[in-house]
Amino acid sequence: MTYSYFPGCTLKNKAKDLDFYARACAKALGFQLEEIPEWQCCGAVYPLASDEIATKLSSVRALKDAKAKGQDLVTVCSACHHVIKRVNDDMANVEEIRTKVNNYMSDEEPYNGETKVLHYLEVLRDVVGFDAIKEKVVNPLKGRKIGAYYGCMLLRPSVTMQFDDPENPSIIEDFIRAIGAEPVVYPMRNECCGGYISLKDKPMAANMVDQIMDSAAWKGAQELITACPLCMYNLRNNGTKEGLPVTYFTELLAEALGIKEEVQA
Amino acid sequence: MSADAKLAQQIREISGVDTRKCMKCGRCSASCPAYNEMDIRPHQFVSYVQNGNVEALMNSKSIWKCLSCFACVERCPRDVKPAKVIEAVRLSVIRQRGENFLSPDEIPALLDDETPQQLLASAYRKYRK
Amino acid sequence: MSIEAKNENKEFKPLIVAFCCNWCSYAGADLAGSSRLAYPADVKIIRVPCSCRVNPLFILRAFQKGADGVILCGCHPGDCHYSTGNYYARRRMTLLFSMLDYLGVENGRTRVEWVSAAEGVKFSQTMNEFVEKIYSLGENVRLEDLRCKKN
Amino acid sequence: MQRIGVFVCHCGTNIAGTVDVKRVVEAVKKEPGVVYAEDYQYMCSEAGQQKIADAVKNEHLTGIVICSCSPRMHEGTFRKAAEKAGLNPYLVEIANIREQCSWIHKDMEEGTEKAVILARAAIAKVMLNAPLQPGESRVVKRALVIGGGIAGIQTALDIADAGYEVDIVEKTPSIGGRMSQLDKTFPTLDCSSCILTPKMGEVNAHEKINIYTYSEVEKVSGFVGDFSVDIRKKARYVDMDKCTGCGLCQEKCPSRKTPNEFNRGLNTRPAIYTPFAQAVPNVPVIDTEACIKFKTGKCGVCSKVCAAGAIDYTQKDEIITREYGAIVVATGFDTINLDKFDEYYYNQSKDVITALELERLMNAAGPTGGNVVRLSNGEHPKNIVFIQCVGSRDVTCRGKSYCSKICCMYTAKQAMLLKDHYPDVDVHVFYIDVRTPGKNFDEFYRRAVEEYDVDYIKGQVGKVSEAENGRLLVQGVDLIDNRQIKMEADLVVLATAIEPNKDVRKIATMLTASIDNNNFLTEAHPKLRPVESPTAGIFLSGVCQGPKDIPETVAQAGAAAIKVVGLLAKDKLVTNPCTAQSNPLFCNGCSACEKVCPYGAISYEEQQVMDGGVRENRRVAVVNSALCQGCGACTVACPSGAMDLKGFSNRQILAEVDAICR
Repeated sequence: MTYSYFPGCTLKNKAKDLDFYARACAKALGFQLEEIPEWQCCGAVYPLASDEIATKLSSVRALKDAKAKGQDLVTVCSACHHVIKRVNDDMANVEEIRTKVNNYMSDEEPYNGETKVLHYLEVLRDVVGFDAIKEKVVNPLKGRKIGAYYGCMLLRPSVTMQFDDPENPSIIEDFIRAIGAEPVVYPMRNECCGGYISLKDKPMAANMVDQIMDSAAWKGAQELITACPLCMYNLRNNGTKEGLPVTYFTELLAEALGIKEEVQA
Repeated sequence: MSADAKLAQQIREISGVDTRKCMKCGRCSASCPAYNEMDIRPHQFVSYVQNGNVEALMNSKSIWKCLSCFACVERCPRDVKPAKVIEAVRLSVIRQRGENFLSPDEIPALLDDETPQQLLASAYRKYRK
Repeated sequence: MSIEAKNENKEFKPLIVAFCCNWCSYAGADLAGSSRLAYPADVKIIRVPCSCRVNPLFILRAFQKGADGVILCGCHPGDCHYSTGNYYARRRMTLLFSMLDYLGVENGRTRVEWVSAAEGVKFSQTMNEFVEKIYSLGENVRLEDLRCKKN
Repeated sequence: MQRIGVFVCHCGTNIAGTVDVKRVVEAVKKEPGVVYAEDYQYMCSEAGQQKIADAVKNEHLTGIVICSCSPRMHEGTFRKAAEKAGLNPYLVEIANIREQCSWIHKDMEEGTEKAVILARAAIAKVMLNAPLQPGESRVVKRALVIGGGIAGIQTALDIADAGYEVDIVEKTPSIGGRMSQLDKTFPTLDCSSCILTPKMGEVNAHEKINIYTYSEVEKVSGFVGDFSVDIRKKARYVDMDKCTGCGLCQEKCPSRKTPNEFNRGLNTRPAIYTPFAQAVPNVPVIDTEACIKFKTGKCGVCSKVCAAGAIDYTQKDEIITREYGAIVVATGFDTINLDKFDEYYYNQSKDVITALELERLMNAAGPTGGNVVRLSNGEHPKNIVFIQCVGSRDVTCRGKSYCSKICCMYTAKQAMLLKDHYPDVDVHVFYIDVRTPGKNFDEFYRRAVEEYDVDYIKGQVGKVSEAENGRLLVQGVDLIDNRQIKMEADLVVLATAIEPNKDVRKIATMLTASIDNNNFLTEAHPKLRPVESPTAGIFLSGVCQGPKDIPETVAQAGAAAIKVVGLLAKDKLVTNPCTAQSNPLFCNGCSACEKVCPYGAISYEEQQVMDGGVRENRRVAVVNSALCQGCGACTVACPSGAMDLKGFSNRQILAEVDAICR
């Protein structure tokens, strides 16, 4: 199976490892990620206002490219996933946006939200299957107590994201089990970490990070994993105290599949 | 139509939110992780717009505190989407008053080695036009 | 509907016949009325006991006599007062409409819609949509009964 | 030669406001066949009807058209008026110029023009109307009540006390319903069992009432006055006649792990069980899914200990077919599933419970003997939080758009009882509005606040999670004080939305009774016929029609009963004469009509037909007018045009089409 792949700006830069591991693991698990040529930054936040069109175009271009190839579009970064999935939903269901975007792009074939947008984790769950992953794990992460940090963008709004139960998700916990570790469920795992205010309002972000870290530590987590480069940055850097270590889920997957060193090399 | 009413109408249009649907239950404010940082609270945004008092919202620091985490949208039993109202006010402030919350000059000081591109991209989207 | 279409048909007053089953849709139309949910006066309703009472001939006759659109409303699938009438109606109309399309009466001029007695809003919405559609299609070609053709 | 009279009603200004009635009168006078036309303020009034009668007599009318409100409103009235004046009631047609004209149009010109067209269509139709004679059908003097909760019990008792036989069909092993699960009732705080069990006993002992518990309605055919119903009596595996109700089998049964439905799964029950101690009938059933004997073939303990020899593993489901004149639906409600509301932590914590579960915890016969404890650790809760409107007034796909109506009152009741039993507890109630219309209801709620110090917080809860000390952490908002609250609690009680019993859709379909988008059964008229379904012979009792509390349910149950009695008291019913009929001359005996008839009203017989002077024996369709309900499916299926529907004939409808398209 080959997917169109939208890495996003951060994965080309500060979150290179999220990207490398994702690609390597895909290969190891038997699916291909074909990077969309000349993709443009998704904008990092979904344009909520109903009159914003220009800010949706980069997502639509990527979606159209995938449609032309007849591929599903896969993302790893939570923010990219959130933006592209919601724009795709607009193109499928919001007449006004669809018309304006298509008029603006004035291509011959209008885009009506045909492309299926998948997060890498959804591919693992729904296509590869966590049981199949378990079988391919050569280096199970036995004894490691890992807390899943979902954040907001993968889950909400659930009507559009359709990712998991927004209040009691389980996909990353199932993933943690598949790689041989023990998931730790803690109350703050789906609360916002305050990532994007961390540029201008460090104290507020710090407060939120501390709450998440405390909650996970109290439940016995020894480390956290995330899919979001912004959450990663915020959780790692902006707490007031020494928090739990945070890694990308793809890194642990590579480790369990026994390909981490290879990728690093 | 008075200037206030016009402004409120504009917020309704930009946000696509029908503020009349709100039944004032407060589940948005009960869910908001930024509640204590805000001077005007999520449920008040909806009712201020309904009452045509957008001026106060535009001067509120809450618009820079909302995290767009969609907890309010997720749990609203009336499908009102308060986050969209807040976003619309924020956009109005930026578009009309040109009041950018972030100036390029201050950016270098805000960066550190780890700052992801995503953070800058989103800050530009949220704080400037 | 495009702006051009609107101008073109400035004087066009469509004639629309709506067949409504007595139990659900006619009651839905009554509810639309008692809720004051407006729809254009171009729609004229004929009451039938059940959507399955509507003989394709009635619809052909309407088009023959100059109707620009015909809509058939019945109870929702599973809710028919007579258990299964609306299923028959659905099947018959599917065949009829494809035949009409072949004859040059576009698919947009015919419609089957399920409207319950509680769906005044839906009734009015449906009628508004349908009338708008007919406006966009413009005046209909008149079906002629060749048997009656002189010369 | 037809002589048609047209009567145009002003309906005050309801019609006359947007329809120029005088112009309608003038326009219809020009229609062929119309010999008389007039308008009047209120055509349905005594005086209006008199005008119709006078015109019928003076003008020798052969048909009349009333331009007025919907025929669903006053067709009956005008038919009666015509009949009084000596005109066959089926020579009346209504042009609906109110609901389908004046009320939806604002422009006088447009409204008038449309009213004239609608009148023309009705005139064209009435020209072809034929006098019809309604037939008669029998009334079976027995009623069926579906559901054995308080609604069904009260309806059955009232019908039986009037002297008619009643059968109750109840799905579970005992009658009693939701009310038997409640501890106390508002606003008087009398014990629910104490007032319900005597009624259950009364039903059981009543010579006119027959109870089928552990039974379900499987099939319904027929029509008002003459229904035939198949009832599936599920195998109990216990002989009802032999069992003495001693309870020893339940005590000794080794399979004890099944969640106890009656206690909302808060504890477990044996495989052979009665739902509760006061069950009626006091005869257990064997749950074959849990029974070791049924699963492995080995065990048989219940059989061994039963001194009466009542256990019978070979019992089979039994189908009973009974006839009824009337059917009452009293299927009640359940609380909604909370899987989509995980922010309240219900599925994650034992200490988050629904209000109905709290009823069981408060009840002396409940799983904790009436001790309200935290189910996670058995400890006595100190801080209790109630959350209102969980899933009610929720227009998203998660919840129900309506108000569940009973929650505000039972929450006040539970809060007060908790404070009464445990004076040391703190009780907080997060609410949107407190809705207490009802006699002594608001006073009751105020008592909770003013006498019992229950803390009512205007606001909602966003999230319930676990606190570090193992208690619950409730994050909510106080909208009056404008502050977000983070409060630790030991017990959280959810006022979960109620919804109609899951089976009601299936039952409504069998009965061809209409149902709304929320699965509540629809009444024939929301104000004036609240206990009747639009389908004749089907009546509604209790929450199946809409949320209501016990007093309302009992009142409606009585109202449904009197409607049933009114029907059963009749010796004969007048049938709808608008039935199908086949012209034997055109019928080719193809059976197309028979196949589409949902009532089995069409059969075939050999008939002698005179066709073009030739006498032939042919197989032709015959309609049984007592069974035909007049849907008309057969008329369209008929390829030769032999089948037609009286009152809605092909010619009549075509005439309407022509009149509209003129």
